[in-house]
Formats: sequence, C-alpha cells, structure tokens
Amino acid sequence: MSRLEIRNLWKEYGQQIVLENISLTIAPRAFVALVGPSGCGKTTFLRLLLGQEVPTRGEILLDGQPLPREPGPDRGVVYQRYSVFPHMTVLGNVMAGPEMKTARFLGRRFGAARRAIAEEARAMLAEVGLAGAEDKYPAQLSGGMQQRLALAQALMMKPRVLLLDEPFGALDPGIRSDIHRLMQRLWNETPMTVVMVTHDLKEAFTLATRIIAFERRRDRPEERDRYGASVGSDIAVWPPRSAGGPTIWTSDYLPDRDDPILWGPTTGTTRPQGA
Amino acid sequence: MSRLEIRNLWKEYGQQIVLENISLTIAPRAFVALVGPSGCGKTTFLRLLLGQEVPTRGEILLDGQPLPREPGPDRGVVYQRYSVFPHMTVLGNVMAGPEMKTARFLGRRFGAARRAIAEEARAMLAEVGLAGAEDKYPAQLSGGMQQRLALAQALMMKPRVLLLDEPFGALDPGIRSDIHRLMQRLWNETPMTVVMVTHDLKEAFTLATRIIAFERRRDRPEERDRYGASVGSDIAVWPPRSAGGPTIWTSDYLPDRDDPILWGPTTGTTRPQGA
Amino acid sequence: EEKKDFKIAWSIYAGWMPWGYAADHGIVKKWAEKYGITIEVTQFNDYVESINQYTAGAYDAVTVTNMDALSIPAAGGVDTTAVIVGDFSNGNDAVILKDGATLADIKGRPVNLVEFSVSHYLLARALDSVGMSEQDVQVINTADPDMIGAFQTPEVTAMVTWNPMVSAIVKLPGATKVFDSSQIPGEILDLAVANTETVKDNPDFAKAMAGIWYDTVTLMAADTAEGAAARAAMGAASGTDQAGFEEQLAATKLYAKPSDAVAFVTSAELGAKMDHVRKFLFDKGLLGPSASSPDAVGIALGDGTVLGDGANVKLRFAPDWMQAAADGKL
Amino acid sequence: MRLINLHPDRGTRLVLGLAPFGALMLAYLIGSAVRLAANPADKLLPALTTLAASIERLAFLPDPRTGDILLWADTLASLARLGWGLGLATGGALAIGLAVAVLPLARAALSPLVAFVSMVPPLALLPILFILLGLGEVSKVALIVIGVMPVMTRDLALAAHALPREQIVKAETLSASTWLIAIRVVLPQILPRLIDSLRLQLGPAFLFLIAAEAISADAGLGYRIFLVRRYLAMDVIFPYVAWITLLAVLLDIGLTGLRRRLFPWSELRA
Amino acid sequence: MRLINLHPDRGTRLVLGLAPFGALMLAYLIGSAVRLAANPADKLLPALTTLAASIERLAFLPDPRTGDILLWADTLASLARLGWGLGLATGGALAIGLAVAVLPLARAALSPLVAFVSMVPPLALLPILFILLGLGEVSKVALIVIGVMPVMTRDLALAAHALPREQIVKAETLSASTWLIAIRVVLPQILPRLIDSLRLQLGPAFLFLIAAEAISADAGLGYRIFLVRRYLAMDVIFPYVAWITLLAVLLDIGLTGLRRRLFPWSELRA
Ligand SMILES: Nc1ncnc2c1ncn2[C@@H]1O[C@H](COP(=O)(O)OP(=O)(O)OP(=O)(O)O)[C@@H](O)[C@H]1O
Ligand SMILES: Nc1ncnc2c1ncn2[C@@H]1O[C@H](COP(=O)(O)OP(=O)(O)OP(=O)(O)O)[C@@H](O)[C@H]1O
Ligand SMILES: [Mg+2]
Ligand SMILES: [Mg+2]
Repeated sequence: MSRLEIRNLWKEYGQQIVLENISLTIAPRAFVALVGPSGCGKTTFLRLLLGQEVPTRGEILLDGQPLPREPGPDRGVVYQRYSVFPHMTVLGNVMAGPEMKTARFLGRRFGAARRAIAEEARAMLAEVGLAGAEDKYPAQLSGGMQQRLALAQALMMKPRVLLLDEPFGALDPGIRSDIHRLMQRLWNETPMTVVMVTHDLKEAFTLATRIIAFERRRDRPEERDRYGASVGSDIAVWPPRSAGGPTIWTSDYLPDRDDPILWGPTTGTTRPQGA
Repeated sequence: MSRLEIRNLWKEYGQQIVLENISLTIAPRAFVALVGPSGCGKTTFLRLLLGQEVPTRGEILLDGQPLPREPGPDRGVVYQRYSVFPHMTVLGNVMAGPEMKTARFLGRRFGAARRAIAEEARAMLAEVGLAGAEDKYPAQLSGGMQQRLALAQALMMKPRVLLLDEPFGALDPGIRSDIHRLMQRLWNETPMTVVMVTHDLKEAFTLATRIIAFERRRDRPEERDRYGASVGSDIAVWPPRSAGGPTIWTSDYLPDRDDPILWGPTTGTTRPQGA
Repeated sequence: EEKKDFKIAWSIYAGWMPWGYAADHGIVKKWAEKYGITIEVTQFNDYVESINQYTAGAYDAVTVTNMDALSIPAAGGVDTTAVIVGDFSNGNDAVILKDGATLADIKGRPVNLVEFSVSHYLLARALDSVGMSEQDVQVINTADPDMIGAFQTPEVTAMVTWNPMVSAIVKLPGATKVFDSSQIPGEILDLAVANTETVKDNPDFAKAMAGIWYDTVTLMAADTAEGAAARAAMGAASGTDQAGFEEQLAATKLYAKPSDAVAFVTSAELGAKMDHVRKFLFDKGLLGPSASSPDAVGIALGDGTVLGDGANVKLRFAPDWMQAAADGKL
Repeated sequence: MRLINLHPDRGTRLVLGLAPFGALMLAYLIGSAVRLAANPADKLLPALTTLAASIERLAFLPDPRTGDILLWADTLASLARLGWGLGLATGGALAIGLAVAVLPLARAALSPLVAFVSMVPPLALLPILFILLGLGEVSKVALIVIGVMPVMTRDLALAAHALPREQIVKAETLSASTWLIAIRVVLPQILPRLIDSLRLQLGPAFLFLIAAEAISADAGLGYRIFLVRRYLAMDVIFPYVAWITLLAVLLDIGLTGLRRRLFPWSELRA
Repeated sequence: MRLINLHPDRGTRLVLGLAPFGALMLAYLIGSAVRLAANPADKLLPALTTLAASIERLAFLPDPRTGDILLWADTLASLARLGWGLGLATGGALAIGLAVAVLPLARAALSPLVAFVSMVPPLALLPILFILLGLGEVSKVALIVIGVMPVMTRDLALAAHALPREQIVKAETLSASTWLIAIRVVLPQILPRLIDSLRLQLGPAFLFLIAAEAISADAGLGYRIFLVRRYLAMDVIFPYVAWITLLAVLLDIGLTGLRRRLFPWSELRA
C-alpha cells in the first residue's frame, strides 16, 4: 500500500555530493512536503524516488520491494516545467496515459473505449478548472494552466506515489486555493502517497501531514561539494491529518495564504518530532 | 521628478481589447503594486510604460512630456523571464549598462574607468546577495539568482522609473525578505518611481505605497475579447509610506510572509480610496 | 586593338598536352619574350568550359576541335581563326559495343556518348557508313569522365567516346571497337584557334603560338631521351604514364612537320570534311536558332575558298603562321 | 528613434524588397546591351527578346525531334527523381534518426557511421554508385539520397535528442513502452523539424539532381543545362536556372504551409 | 527494462560504433576479391596492396614531374581555397545576417534577395562566374562563397531573430544604441551559431570546391579526383575521398572544440 522506505541514500554527481545519508520512512497515504534552500537536492530526491536517477549508495523500497530502476505508471510526477506534451491538445495530454496503458501497439483507442477515456479525462479537466480548454495546445495556456494540466495528466493514472515538484508556484491565489482543495480531496479519495516539493511553508502546512526539511549541515563554499544535504528537520503537522476523511480539527474549507480576507494565525501549528 | 500620467489609455491586439480606458496619475517616488488576475494585461501595461508597445489610444506622460516611443535608460525593467544576457558573466551583465552608456562605440571601457564601474557593480551584486558569483554565467544561476541579477542590472542605471514584472516569484523565503529590504532601501535612497506587478498581495502590502488592481468588469467568455481590463480598485497603503525615510509606523525590519516565526497580522492594513 | 598580354586556354587531351609541357618548361616564356609579349597558359579540366570562356572573350586562344570551333565560337559570332592544325583523330575516337562484332549490331541499342560532341558526330558518320541513321539508336548523354565506369554497368551496351577512355574500355571484357576515327581521317581536327581580330592586330601572338607549338612537338616526337622524358611528363600530367600516353599518341595523326599541316589545310580535302561537319551541326540545330541552312555560318578554307555565307565568315583556316614555321621565318 | 525601431511600412517594404531584383535586372540589361553591341551573335547575355523566344520554344512549342514540350518533359523527369530521392531520404532519415534518438544501442552503433558518411563528398563516389546501381534512374535517386540523408538524419536525431528528458520520463510514468514513446511522444514532435529539414535540403537535393543528370540522362532539367552548355546557349540556361529556383522557392513555401497546417502546435512555441 | 533505458557501457559502445565500419571494410574486401578474380586488371575495387602502393606514391614520394608530394600539394591548394571561401562566406553572412536581424530596413531590402539566391543552383551559373571573375583562384573561392553564404546568412538571421525581444528592450533601457545592441548583445550571441552553421556547411563547401576544381585547376583535391576519374583510377580516388572525409571530420571536431572554448556559456543552456 505504497509505503516508501529510504535507507542510507547517497547521491553524488561526479565529485559533488548532493544528498548525504538520508534515511526516511514514509507511511502509506502520507502527504509529505519537502522544503529546503534552492539547490539542496529536493528535485534530485524526487528523481531518485521516480527511478529517473540511480542512487550512488543506499536503497529505496516501495512496499518492501526495491524500487524498479526505471519510471513506471505506479509513480506519477508533476515537474517544475516541461511537464506536458506540446504536440497534444489538452484533452489528448490527459487521455495519453490511459490510452497508452491499454493500447500497447498504437497508443490510441477508438470508438467506445476512446469515448469512455475522453469522458473520464473531461471530468478530470473540469476538476482542475480547465473545462473549456480541451482543444487548446499547451503553448496556448498560461504557466499555471499548464501545471494544472500536468497534474490532471498524472492523476489519471491513479499512481500509488505522486511526486510534485513545486507544482503550484505559478498559480493565481484564487486558483491556487481551488487546487489545494482538489489535491486534498483526491488525496483523501485515492490510495496514494504524495511527496511535494515546495518553497512555500504556508502551502506545506496547509496540505501536508508531515514536513521534511533538507539542509546542508556544512555550507561554506569550499565545503559545498564535499558535503551533501540531509534531513534537517522532520515535523508532523498538528493537528494530525489523515487521508480518507476530515478530522475533527479540519474544516471543509481550508483558508489560503493569499485570501486577503484572512490574515489571521494559520490553522496548523507545529510540533517538533524525533531528533 | 518622474511623475507618470496615464490618460484614457486603450490597448488592443487586433480584435482583442486588452486594456480599456485607463487613467491614472502616479506620483513621483510612488511605489505602485499592480495586481490582477492572470492575463488581464498587467504585463501589457508595463510594456506600454516602457515604450516597448504603443498605446492604441490615449497617452502616457512622464513629468508632463509624452513618453518617448522607444525604451531608454530613464526606465528600467525586470521581466518575468529573459531578463539577463546569457553570454555575459554576472559581473559583465551588471557592468553592461554603465559601459554602454559611456562608451558609445565599443560598449566597453578599459583601465581605470572599467575598474571604477566594476567596483560599483560588485557593490551592487553584494547588495542583492550575489557576491561570489561574479564570474558565473546566468545559466549557472538558479531562477531566483537570475532575477536578482536582473534587478542589479536595472538598478545600476538609476532609472527614474523602475518597472518590475513579478520579480520575486522565484525566490526563497529567506532571500525574498532580504531583497524586499534592499528594494525598500534603494527606493528610499534613489529618486525613482517603482511600478511592480505581483501576484502576492502580502508582498504588495509589504512594499508598496499604493496598490492598483486591474480587473475585467465583464468576463463572460463571449465578452472577453470585446471588453478589456480597467482599474478595479486603487488602494493607498495605510499607514502611509513615503520614500526618503522611515515613517513613525514602519520599523527598520519588515517581517515577511514566509518567515515562519511570524504569522500574526501583517503590519499594513488597507483603507479604500476614491471610487 | 594592339596589346601585349595574351591568354591561352587548353584542356587535357593527348593532342594538346604539349601546351602544358611548353608552359611548364619555359618554351612559352622563350617565345613570348622573343616577341616582347606575355602569354598566360591556363589548363582546364573541363573542355567545354574552356571553349565557353574563349567564346565569352575571357581568352584570346583555345584548343578545340574543328567541330566545336564551328558550333560554339563561330556560331556565337566570334570570328575565329585556326592558327594551328595540330593533328587529326586517327582512332582516338571510337564506337565500342558490348557483345557485338560489327557496327550493324548497334541497331536499336541505347548509345552512351557526350551529346553534340565529336563522339556524336562520329556516331552519325558511322551510322551513315552502314546506311542507318540516328533514328535507329537511342542516344543517352553521358559525361566523359564517367565513361569507363558506365561501360561496366549492365544497361550500357554501346558507347562512343574518345581517348584515354577508349583504350581503357576496349580492354574490358566483352568490349569490341566497331568503328573509329581512322575510318574518317581528317574529319576530327584538333586545332589551336585564336580570335581573328586579335591575331590580325597582333600577328606576333600567332607567330609565338606557332613557335611554341612546333618547338614542343618537335621535342615530343623526337626518338631521344629528351623526347621520352617529355612524353613521360605529358603522360603524368594527363593522369597516366608514358606508355599510356604513347598509346594515345598512336591513335593521333600528328602533323609534327608544319609543312604537312599546311599541305592539308590548303588541300581541297578540307572543304569536303568541313562540309560533313557543318551539315551535322545544322542537323542538330547547333548553328544557332536563326540558322536556316548549313550555309548560315561561313567558313574560309585554307585555299581561299569560302564555304557557306561569304558575308558571315566566322571560322577561318589560315596557313600563314604554319607556313612561316615551315619556312623557318618565325 | 533608433534604427532598430524604425519599421518601414508595407509600401516601403515592398519597394525595398523589389529594389535588389530590379538592380540585378538592370545590370543584366546593361551588360547584355553592351555585349550585343560588340558582337550581335553573343551568347553569354542574350537580349530579352532572345530569351522570350527561347522560353516560348522551350515551354510552349513541341520539340520537333521528340514532339514533347521540352521544359515540361524535363521538369517531370527531374521532379520524379527529386521526389523519389527526397521521399526515400526523408523516410530513411526519419527511421534512423528516431532509432538513434530513442535507442541507446542504435545510437552507439549508428551515430559514428552517420557522422562519417555525412562528410563523404558524394560526387567523388559516383563511379562506384553507377557500377553498383547502374546508369538508370536508380543511381540518380541514390545520389540524392546519399547526399541528403545523412544530414537529415543527424538533424532529426539532434532534434529528437533535444526533447527534454522529463518528457520521456513523464511518458514512462504514463505507462508508455519504448515503442509507444517513439511513436507517440518523439515522432510527432520531430515531424515539424523533418519538414524544415527537408526544406533546408532542397538546395542540396537540386544540386545532386543536376550533378546526376549531368552525368547520364536523356531528359531532365540538369541534363538540358549541361547539354546546351556545350554550345553556350545561355538563352536556355537562364530560363532553366530561373525555373529551378522558382520550383525550389515554391516547394519551400509549400512545405512551410504544410507544416503549419499539419502541426499547428509547432507554430506556438514563441 | 525498456530498451530506451538500456545504456551500453563504454566497451560495448566502442564495439558497436566500430562494427559498421568493419562491415563496410569487409564488404569492400570481398567485393574487391571477387572482381579481381574475374578480371585481374579491374580498377573499380583495387586490392589493399594496390591501394597501399598508391597511397605511398601520393603521400610520401615526390611526383617525378613537379617534385612535389602530390597529396600535400593538392591538400594545401584545396585548403587555401576552402579557407578563403569559408572565411569570406562567414564574414559576409555575419555582416548581412546581423544587419537583416537588427535593422528592419535592411531586412525589408535584403531578406527576399537572400531567400531567392539561396535557392539558385550555383553550379548552373558557373560559366558566368568564370567569365566575370576569371579562372584563377577568385572564381573558385567565389563559387564556395555563393554556394555557402546565402544559407549561412539565413541561418544567422534566424538565430539573431530568435533572440527574445525582451533582451533587446532590456539593452535599450541600459542605454544601448542600435550599433551597441548589434555588437554587444546580438553579435556575441550568434557567434556560437555561426560556428555551428559553418560546421554544417563544410560538406557543401567541399562539394563546391571539388566542382570548381573539376573545371579548371592545376592542383587540388578535386582536380586530382577528376583528372584520374577518366581512367577510373579508384586506387587514387578512394584515398583522396577518405582523406577529404577525414579533413572534414577533423574540421568539424576542431570547430566544435573552438566553440566550446570561445563561448563556454553556449554549452550551458541545457
Ligand atoms: N545532472 C546533474 N549533474 C550534475 N549536477 C547536478 C545534476 N542535477 C543536479 N545537480 C546538482 O545537484 C544539486 C541539487 O540540485 P536540485 O535540482 O536537486 O536542487 P533543488 O533542491 O531542486 O533546487 P531548486 O529549489 O532550485 O529547484 C545542485 O547543486 C545541482 O547543481
Ligand atoms: N503580442 C501580443 N499579441 C496578441 N495578444 C497579446 C500579446 N501580448 C499579450 N496579449 C494578450 O493580452 C492579454 C494580456 O496579457 P498580459 O501578458 O499583459 O497578461 P498579464 O496580466 O501579465 O498575465 P500574467 O499574470 O499571466 O503574466 C492576454 O490575453 C494575451 O493573450
Ligand atoms: Mg528543484
Ligand atoms: Mg504578465
């Protein structure tokens, strides 16, 4: 049920050590927010989880099995950029996954099967607020719309693990809070574990069950190559959230950082955990 | 002294009306934050102020004179992207302006004159937190570093009007608050008027003296082309800030939205103004 | 007009190699100095281009066959004088068949040759000799440097070309020479021609040409060590060796003595030969779009008679300088 | 106003664009008049009337010898060769380029070979080509293919290789196999580049066509040019060169239009 | 594991890369043996010993006629022409491309002409070129320039035009004049593209060089190939073709290295 175990993970690029001895266990259906300074290796960590890169040392287990050495449909991803296919329409992008999954030779379905997939895709697009844009090409969308499209595309595959790399940076405040609610709902409904990189602590506290901060313990310029980042702090969000339904503490409507009406104290507070 | 008057400004692209009858007067040394939904024409408005685009109707006056029809050194700009020269080092980028201003044939200075400019440039780079990166190329910098570089480059020219298009979106929380303080200081020290587009209302309230929101009064899909955006609300920040020194209300240290230590009410509040 | 600087273009062919040798070994310089002029000798790889350049006025003299002299410069309105008649092809050009013993076997075959060249003329004359015409074959234009390779492809079964290709091709399995230029002696002439106006105004230039030519040819034809060395050098310059070159020379009737050339040029025979040539050219439309009969371009023969339109004489055979050489008056 | 911002209006643009052509024309007319004054039968720069007469003869009157209208017969023969050559080269370049871009094994095996072959001067190898393929149409088409395909292959492989790695990974997370990645992700994205690459190779393709026809042919645009070169018939060569240029320009425009129609998204990058 | 993710290691890559060359070699040896068995005097595919003897004669022994070592003399002559041709073409393409990209007026006047000229088959215009420029080195260099420059010009103008408009505006806010924009913003950014463009034109440049030398020359790689082609002396042609290919590959590698050294930033785009 999508439990991730990371054991003594190192990642080096040539001489440079990027990640240093990371050990983590991510519970099934957790929603982990990954924060940390720019260039500390957050994207690299996601790539390792995805199977796009191979760890230098250490291992990653998914439900006790070593992670396949290449990406597959069990793990979905939304990248910082380049996330959608520029030559497919919005609808085509969202349908691509289910089509390729079932039509192994042409990668396309026809007739009723196609209509069924298209219907599902339209529903997903409506959820991310892209209804009406089905026939546009990605280049005709704003950055934020492209990110939502990428999200819809990834969600269509119902991955066991969803990896998000700063997915909501380009969004309007209004749309951002819509998407936050969508994420929350999908995470509740679908049995998936989410790992999300973000720069926005508020967002992290709004969505995540757990916040992991990467940091470099030694960061003087001359040390930068020789020491990688490791887990600096690891915070469980309080009141605890869990997938599958609202707790008594969370209301249906999660206020968002950018709603001008509400700049009071936020809903989540923190409680340090472990060393 | 860099007072901007915008009179009955319209901008159309072909059939599409983007900006509809905008009239505004921006006081000298104002710091205006421009907000509004994506695609409403904020960047277009900046382009018009810059002289990169020509208004369809209406006019823009700078200190009572019609705006020159092409960009010039009196107006500086930091774009959303593409803001620096990829073939120059960081130092070269910052020196480019002063060098080209004084060496009209080669665009380069040599000897003592060059050293003087380089010194100034290094000082500016240190201010934006890029000390040590002088010899890198922009492609070797993160997005946030590139934006800071673009800012340094623009500030070297001491423009009368500084136009910023979502300049701080890609920054880390920590660096963002450093840059906010830098902006505040420079705006205080240099006689310039700033117009900044942002999606982040918090940032707007932290920095600006006045917040202008563009909005489309009619935004049904079939109306989208026929009606442009105009000024929706126009808010002076209270307590009033003015360039040239701290008021009794502003402290030296402006807390920032992303500082985890402080998620209390913000320092500025709003007072509606005019209709 | 009078001038001092002259340019001669020559191209690589057995009968013209002396020009290159003369330029390389100071013979050109010697004669030019004697007449107080300068002569620049330029080698062309591409024969047609050398004639075109001459026709366009970039050169004062060029090495050319009688047929091309008539169809290109003369038909192009450039009044041209044959200063030297160096030799005629006496087997250098040949019709070669694959799997065929006699010329009659050519009937119905595609024939690869350089269209409108002396090969085409040779083919016309060959077909004539056995009562056929060009309707009986199908002509395919093929570039001369590629003849040897082309002959080895299955679909090529008949070919007309010249040396050095002929000597290589006849050695290929299955190749038979069924007709060659020794059967039409004196019809394919190798000339050195010059612009008539130029030689009229500057007879010294023509004299120098004749001097250079006969000096070199005498050396080349000599059965001495120097002669052998000269032939070896010319062979190397044409991309083969002394033996290959001598083989080509054997198929060339060289007028090593100027008096022989004078005798040929002033004989009535020349008129008959040129008549064949101009009829062929007219037939193929090579005398120009405005030519309404073979007479359109006049040819002044060595004996003073004129073939065709006397008002439009553009090709002249002038024995004067060869005569001077024969008389030792250069 | 800086010169860089000085945009001429439509009329000025048209005039400026036509001016160099006018100048060329004028230079020709003057040169032609001067040469014809010196020698009325000059063939190098024929008068416009001569050109017109030749064009009429070539393009509108049947040739007395064969009964064909020469220009059309030549054009058909040449375009057929060109079409075959470019078609095969395009297909081959697409297949190899795609394989090289998608399969690391194919890349290891083929890319050094392609890089090497793209540098071989094809004209020098003509004799071998003839003997292997004969003197007929095949070797002419083959010359075009050999001259054009390696460059196109490299171009396509580069274009495919320039696709962001993230797209490939994304496709894998969408359950695509190598084959599906090739046909649904990589192929459609390099097709526009294929058309552009084809456009860029039109010039070289015509060059090789002319070279092949110069060597052995009995019809074709290059054949005619080289044939009449034997008697310096510039009144034929000029119209043929102009016609070839026009054909190439039209093909270029047609291909650009085709790309716009077939791949509207390829215009959107900006 | 998907094939797309199957990366061969260094050794396998090397073996795979060399295999096609080995296969070509083998095919040659077999073909040569078969033909020589049928006709010992066959010239098309000479035996390796014949090739070796020819190479020794061409590359190491002085020519009895001139005393030069033929291969070096030819190489020097050809490279000088190539260098001049490519140098002038590069300079011209840079100047015109820059003007076309930066000055809207120049664009209006020149870009239709350049587009047109780039489609003219240069070989067909050779006679005119020779008559205008004479048969010396000038016309050979000119053929290379005419063949290569329009394509490079278009390429550079496109590259310059593709620079984001924002960079130009930015430069204007930094007080740059049109001239300064040209030399400090546009020029340095298209120089790497210039080198790449030059690399791509190496093949065509060699083609035109060979074509020019085929018409009139007394030394040069193309001259020699065409000289001996009449005798089907493949024992000379093969080494020359291989040598030309090698030269082109070396130039290509050298230019790539040069670009990396001179414009380190151009490697960084990713
Ligand atoms: N393919 C690679 N080769 C070499 N070094 C790399 C590679 N990818 C990343 N790095 C280096 O690894 C470090 C971590 O990069 P990464 O992109 O993971 O950072 P990040 O935490 O995602 O930063 P950001 O917040 O800016 O996205 C950086 O110093 C980067 O230079
Ligand atoms: N050059 C152009 N030609 C045609 N339409 C344009 C052009 N530039 C902008 N537009 C249109 O004008 C509108 C306003 O665009 P603009 O970039 O100014 O929006 P924005 O407010 O800056 O949006 P964002 O917050 O996403 O940056 C958009 O609908 C856009 O499609
Ligand atoms: Mg990252
Ligand atoms: Mg914008």
